[in-house]
Amino acid sequence: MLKISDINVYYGNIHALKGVSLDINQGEIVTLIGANGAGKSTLLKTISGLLKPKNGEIAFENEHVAGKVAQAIVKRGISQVPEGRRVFANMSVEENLELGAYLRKDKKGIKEDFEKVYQLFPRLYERRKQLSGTLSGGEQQMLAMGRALMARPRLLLLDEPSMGLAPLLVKTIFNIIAEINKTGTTILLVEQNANMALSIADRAYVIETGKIVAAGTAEELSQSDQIRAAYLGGH
Amino acid sequence: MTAKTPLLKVENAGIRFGGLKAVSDVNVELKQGELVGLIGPNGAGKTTFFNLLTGVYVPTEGSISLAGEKLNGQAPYKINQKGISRTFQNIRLFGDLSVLDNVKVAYHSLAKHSILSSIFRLPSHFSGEKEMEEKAIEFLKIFKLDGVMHEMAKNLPYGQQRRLEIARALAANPKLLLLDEPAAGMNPQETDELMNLISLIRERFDLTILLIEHDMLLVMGVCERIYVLDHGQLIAEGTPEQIRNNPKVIEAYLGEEVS
Amino acid sequence: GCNSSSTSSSNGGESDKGGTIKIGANLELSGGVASYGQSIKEGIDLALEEINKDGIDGKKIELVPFDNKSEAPEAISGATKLISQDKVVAIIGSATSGNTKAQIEIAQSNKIPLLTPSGTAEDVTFKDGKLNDYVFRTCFIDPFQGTVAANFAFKDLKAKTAAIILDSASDYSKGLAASFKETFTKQGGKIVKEEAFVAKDTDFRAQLTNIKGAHPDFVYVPAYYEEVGLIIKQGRELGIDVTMMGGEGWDSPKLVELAGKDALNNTFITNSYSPADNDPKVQEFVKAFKAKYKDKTPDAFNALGYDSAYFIADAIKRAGSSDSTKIQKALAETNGLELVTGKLKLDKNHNPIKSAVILEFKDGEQTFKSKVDPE
Amino acid sequence: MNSLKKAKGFWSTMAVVVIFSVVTQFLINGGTLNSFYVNALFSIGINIILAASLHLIIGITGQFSIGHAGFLAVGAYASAIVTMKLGLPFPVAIIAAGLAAAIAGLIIGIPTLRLRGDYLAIATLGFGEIVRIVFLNFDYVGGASGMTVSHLTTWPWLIACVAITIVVIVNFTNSTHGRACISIRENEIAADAMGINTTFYKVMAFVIGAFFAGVAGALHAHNFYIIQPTNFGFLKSFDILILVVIGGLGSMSGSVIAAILLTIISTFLSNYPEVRMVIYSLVLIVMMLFRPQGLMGTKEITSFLKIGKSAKGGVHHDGKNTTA
Amino acid sequence: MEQFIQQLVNGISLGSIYALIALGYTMVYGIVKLINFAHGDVFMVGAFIGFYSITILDLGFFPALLISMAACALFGVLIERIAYKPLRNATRIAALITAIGVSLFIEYGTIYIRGAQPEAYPNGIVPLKSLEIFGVKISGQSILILAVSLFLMIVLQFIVHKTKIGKAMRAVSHDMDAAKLMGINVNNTISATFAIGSALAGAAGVVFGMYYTKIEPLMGIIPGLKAFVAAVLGGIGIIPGAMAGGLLLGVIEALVSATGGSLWRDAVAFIVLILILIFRPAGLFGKNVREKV
Ligand SMILES: Nc1ncnc2c1ncn2[C@@H]1O[C@H](COP(=O)(O)OP(=O)(O)OP(=O)(O)O)[C@@H](O)[C@H]1O
Ligand SMILES: Nc1ncnc2c1ncn2[C@@H]1O[C@H](COP(=O)(O)OP(=O)(O)OP(=O)(O)O)[C@@H](O)[C@H]1O
Ligand SMILES: [Mg+2]
Ligand SMILES: [Mg+2]
Repeated sequence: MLKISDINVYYGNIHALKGVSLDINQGEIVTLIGANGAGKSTLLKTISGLLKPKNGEIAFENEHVAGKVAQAIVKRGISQVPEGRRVFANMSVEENLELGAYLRKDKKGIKEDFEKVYQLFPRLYERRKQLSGTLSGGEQQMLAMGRALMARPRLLLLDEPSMGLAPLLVKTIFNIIAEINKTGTTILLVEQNANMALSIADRAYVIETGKIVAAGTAEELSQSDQIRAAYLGGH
Repeated sequence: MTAKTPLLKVENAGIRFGGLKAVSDVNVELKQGELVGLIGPNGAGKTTFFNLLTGVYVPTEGSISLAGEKLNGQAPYKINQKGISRTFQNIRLFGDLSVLDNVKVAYHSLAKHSILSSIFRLPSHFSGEKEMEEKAIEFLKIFKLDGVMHEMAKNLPYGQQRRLEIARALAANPKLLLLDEPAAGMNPQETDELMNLISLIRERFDLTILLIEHDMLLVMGVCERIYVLDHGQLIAEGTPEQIRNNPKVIEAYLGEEVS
Repeated sequence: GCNSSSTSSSNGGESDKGGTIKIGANLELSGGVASYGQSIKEGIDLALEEINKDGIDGKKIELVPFDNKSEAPEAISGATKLISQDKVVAIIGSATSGNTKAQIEIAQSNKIPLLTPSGTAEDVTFKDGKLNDYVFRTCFIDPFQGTVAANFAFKDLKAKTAAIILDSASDYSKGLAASFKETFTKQGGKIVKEEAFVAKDTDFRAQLTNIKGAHPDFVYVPAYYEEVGLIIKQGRELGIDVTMMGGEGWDSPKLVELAGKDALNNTFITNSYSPADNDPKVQEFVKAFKAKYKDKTPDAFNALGYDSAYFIADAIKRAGSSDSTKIQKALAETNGLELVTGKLKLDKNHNPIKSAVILEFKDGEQTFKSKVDPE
Repeated sequence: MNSLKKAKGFWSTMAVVVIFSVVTQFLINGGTLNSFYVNALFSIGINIILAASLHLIIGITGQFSIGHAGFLAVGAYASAIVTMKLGLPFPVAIIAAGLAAAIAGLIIGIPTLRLRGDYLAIATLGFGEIVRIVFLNFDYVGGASGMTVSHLTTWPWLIACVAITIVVIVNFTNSTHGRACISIRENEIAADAMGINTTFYKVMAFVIGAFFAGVAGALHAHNFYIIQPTNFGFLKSFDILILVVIGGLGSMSGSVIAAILLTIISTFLSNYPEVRMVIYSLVLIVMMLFRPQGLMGTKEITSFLKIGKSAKGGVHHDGKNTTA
Repeated sequence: MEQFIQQLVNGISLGSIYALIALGYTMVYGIVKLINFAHGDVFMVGAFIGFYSITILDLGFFPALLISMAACALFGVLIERIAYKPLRNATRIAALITAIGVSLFIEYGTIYIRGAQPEAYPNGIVPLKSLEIFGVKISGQSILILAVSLFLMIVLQFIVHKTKIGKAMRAVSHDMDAAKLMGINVNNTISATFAIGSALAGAAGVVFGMYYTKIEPLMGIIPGLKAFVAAVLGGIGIIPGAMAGGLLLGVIEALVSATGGSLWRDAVAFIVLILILIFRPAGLFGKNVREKV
């Protein structure tokens, strides 16, 4: 579904992604793990069109999207839940969700999706008139996911959805991710919390200082000693 | 201080934001040298509680005292000078200052040279600055940051920024150190290192530490006691063992099983 | 814009070489009162074009313009530049008394004549009992016009009470108002209201409402046309129907457009020049000006700029030299020079003695009312 | 960093300044420099003081102040009163000007305790306008027509004031007190939490900055023969602000270089009065488009010459404190 | 009493003009976070375009108003694309300096092209009678201006809060990257903001010309500054705030002038501004949200 081949991304002089290649198949959950500053967010931003790769190819459903502007990419069915939630703090929950469906014209479909999102996150329904800036961290994360779902994406990019969340909420969020996946949405999940991520993913990639250093099924990787030592902690 | 008076005593403290009681009726006591955890769901009021302790917000009810001295209504910088120092949940370094200068800023209130002595470059300026520099480098060494001391803080990788925040907080020579999610955004490996560091500085500086964290491995691993906040109120207090098995905490925060 | 044909030069050669004589123009070409400076420059450019047709004893006058941005510090650096860099033999400028005063010390110490076309404050040429011998002006000084207006209001219009609205940022306006007030009260009239505004204001309704409340027989408005136009328009709208009067600052075709013909009825001005004047000298000027500037009718600043250039040219001619001290002497001795703004003679304080005319606006046209000679 | 080395650098800089000023004085006396250039030189000096003093407030402390002309005005009028009305000597006038402006700085420092960003900007702008209007209505100093002032600003006075301003501000900046100010700019909440008395340092920055703007006012008044309220409007404040930003926010040498460069450009453009302002505005726009961080960015000239230590400069790119 | 009411009426008329300019100001300001100092100059350009439409093209008031609004919208977009867009990631203070540069450029560009002399709007383009109630004169024009500003305020408030483009504007204003991820075209949204804001400035220019007659190249400076003050007074980015701020400023000025303090007028206005800000640091309508720590 998504095929990334040999992309290089720079921030000025900083070479953030060095020849990264990666594939995602329809219906999968793929996770990308790596330390701080490895380039995970950079990769997601590049897929979404917020950053332009210097070279290399990104193909989404066999169409070239590398270097296209974000809105064109969103339109093709890729949505991102950005790192740190980035909800529109000065707008209500409802308005945030409306903006998620910004490019869509089908009023009926939008209405359906509103209901779907509220079903997935009943909390959001309770708070639909509240300014999103005043939500708690977990609620904001739910909103960010709901907002991305409003675009009816076929590929959902999640950037550290568990960051800063209470253990209970982390579990909830991961359950929801699995649920979203079941409804047919393909997922690329970036996580620090590698244990959790590997537990729900089909396949995984490991990224280190801008390079993919390992890839395989989730199971394979969680068994690898090297990976365990570096990312899964000594416990 | 006598063994009787706790270092920090918070009685019935609370604050409202409009209609919202973000923190209410909280009682906390920390003894000299303790390492205590503060946990609770998102939005429970943990950070807000830190803000009350450090004077960022003025409590609308209750009282806070450090070593017997009341702190309510004092300006944040005064509270810092009296001995409470903190880190922030969302990192707040002085981005365009060097790592070394970040630490020196925190050491500022301990410096003795006046503005005039600096303007006229009197001897006290040079000796004062020299002392600051030596002290600051000492702190950075503990945190293994001396190698990057001339880098601008904003250019550090995330993990080092977190450590620098702690180093900076320590440079203000606090009696009580407040850490707000120091392990956020760290992978398990880095979290391990952080745990060791926290234990180390407690020993070395004879500190009392209050720590907010969502990483249960860390909290349960280092804390002697834990307070649990939910909806602005304390719902539990006890040893890690007690907390782990407290049904209220499990329901509100932990979920069924914890590793 | 500024259809200046002359260009500046900074090579600082001697003025005599190549048969040109350099004079500077230190004017407000940008900034707050740019419109005055630009009008003056248009007048100067036209005059120099005419003068340079034959030249002065074969020499042409070259104008070196300088933009003082309507600021005194800039005016000073302008005067310094014109004198030390461009080596001009005399300076025309500036439009306002303040910017002119800023240059006095430089002009005096360098012995370069400084001629302001429109700086009317008394102490420009004569201050603290001392004559600034290198400083001259082409325009009236303030007191004379105010006196003429007061006499006219009290004696001819039989006004017993008067109100004044003045521009407190302008020496010119304050000077006129002061002399009007003095004469009017001396005659037995009463000033029932004094209001002030600051140049560039656009809304005068608050002050005018106060004036209306005082029910004066007569309103004196010693200010420049840009504000006067609005004052008259807004005053009439608020129902102030009595006679209004002002000085040559009113004189611009723009005034009629701003105030509107109807509102302008029952208003008078004292002036030394009027484009409607049948004097052939004036008509010739108006014709030439219109030809050069796309049919624009010249206003008082245009005329004063034009006259200032002739004033200096005449002095250079009589001095028979481009030596600044000689030009200064010739300027001081000017007597009976025929200019657009009247016959020019200087008194001992370097102030022009010109007769004033009183004009009345009728349906937007200036009509001659009477002529007053200075005592 | 050893202090001896620093002191050496300091004295050698001073020596350069003294030699430069003596040579220039000879050139002036000898008439090699005609008075037009001398005038430009004086303007440059005054602008350097203004830029340096505003640099302390905006560049270092991060307080977005756009009423600097107000302090300039206070200094100009105070000094003019001292020399012209009271007949006291010029040095007294310079000090009086600085003190009067510093008091004004103290007053305007007070709203800064509550206002941030744009709200502070508009309050300082308002303050500048209030000062101007007060002088406009104050007949003792000539009201709108202003005050005539004798020419007392001489080259030695000017160069001495410029040198003192730079030394004091640089010394202040490169000390724990300067770092305290920078920490306020970088993150006020964190600075407060780290024990910095933010109120004190914000007001202090205003007071010191205003003091030197006042000194510049004294030099200005006694250089230009006349002072009028119209010379101190908000556009003048913008002119000073432009120097600081074009130089590079947070860079002292940038402010100085910008003051020199822009004054020269402006002087040069006076040869082309018709297009002067059009070109000047284009220069501004183009400079900002191509170097939005200013000429020097956040660096100091010393970091190129490797004299002192690295720059103290820099302003947050999300611009929380120095918001425009 | 009669005089007092007359002064109040004077103040409200003056204030509606400030409000009209402030509306566009505050909108651009609220969304792009840029103090667009050139706004006052777009207002001036609008006044001139209206003037030439009326005198040269011989159009009536309303066609002239529309032409001016359209032209200014285009002009505003052009300014944004050329001068501000490249600075989107720079400090806001850099953008402010550019805005000052643009402002000077428009002012002196206009002077270079047509000179500094003023122009007078023809009288009676809008034949409105003035009312007289108990001796208080209310000109028809001032009622028209007040009505126009109120109407535009409501329209603007509706656009920003209820329409899709308005929501996109607010999203862009809060977080540009997140807005891009929603599929919002940030460039077009910002252009739309400038177009609407500048069209309002253009409208204000024509209305100003009609009401005050005199227009000149530097006419935008003071009203621009006053409108900025009004916008801040009401709370940056808050549309009804700009309206209230403008009216308040106008009334203060009129009352100060009426009590004989016309020379202190601006000083009093600024003192009131500073006092209000001290007690309400985010303006009259602004919520003083403290940064969450
Ligand atoms: N805007 C930027 N300018 C310059 N460098 C950047 C920028 N954003 C990221 N980088 C650098 O690019 C590299 C990759 O960063 P990225 O944010 O992709 O890491 P990450 O894997 O998402 O880390 P984290 O776990 O902290 O989110 C890092 O070295 C980072 O410092
Ligand atoms: N300045 C403020 N104004 C209004 N509400 C606030 C403010 N600060 C905090 N709150 C509210 O108080 C509650 C507690 O917030 P707080 O940040 O203390 O939570 P927390 O326990 O630290 O959560 P997390 O674990 O997500 O950091 C939240 O509902 C928050 O929205
Ligand atoms: Mg990341
Ligand atoms: Mg928190």
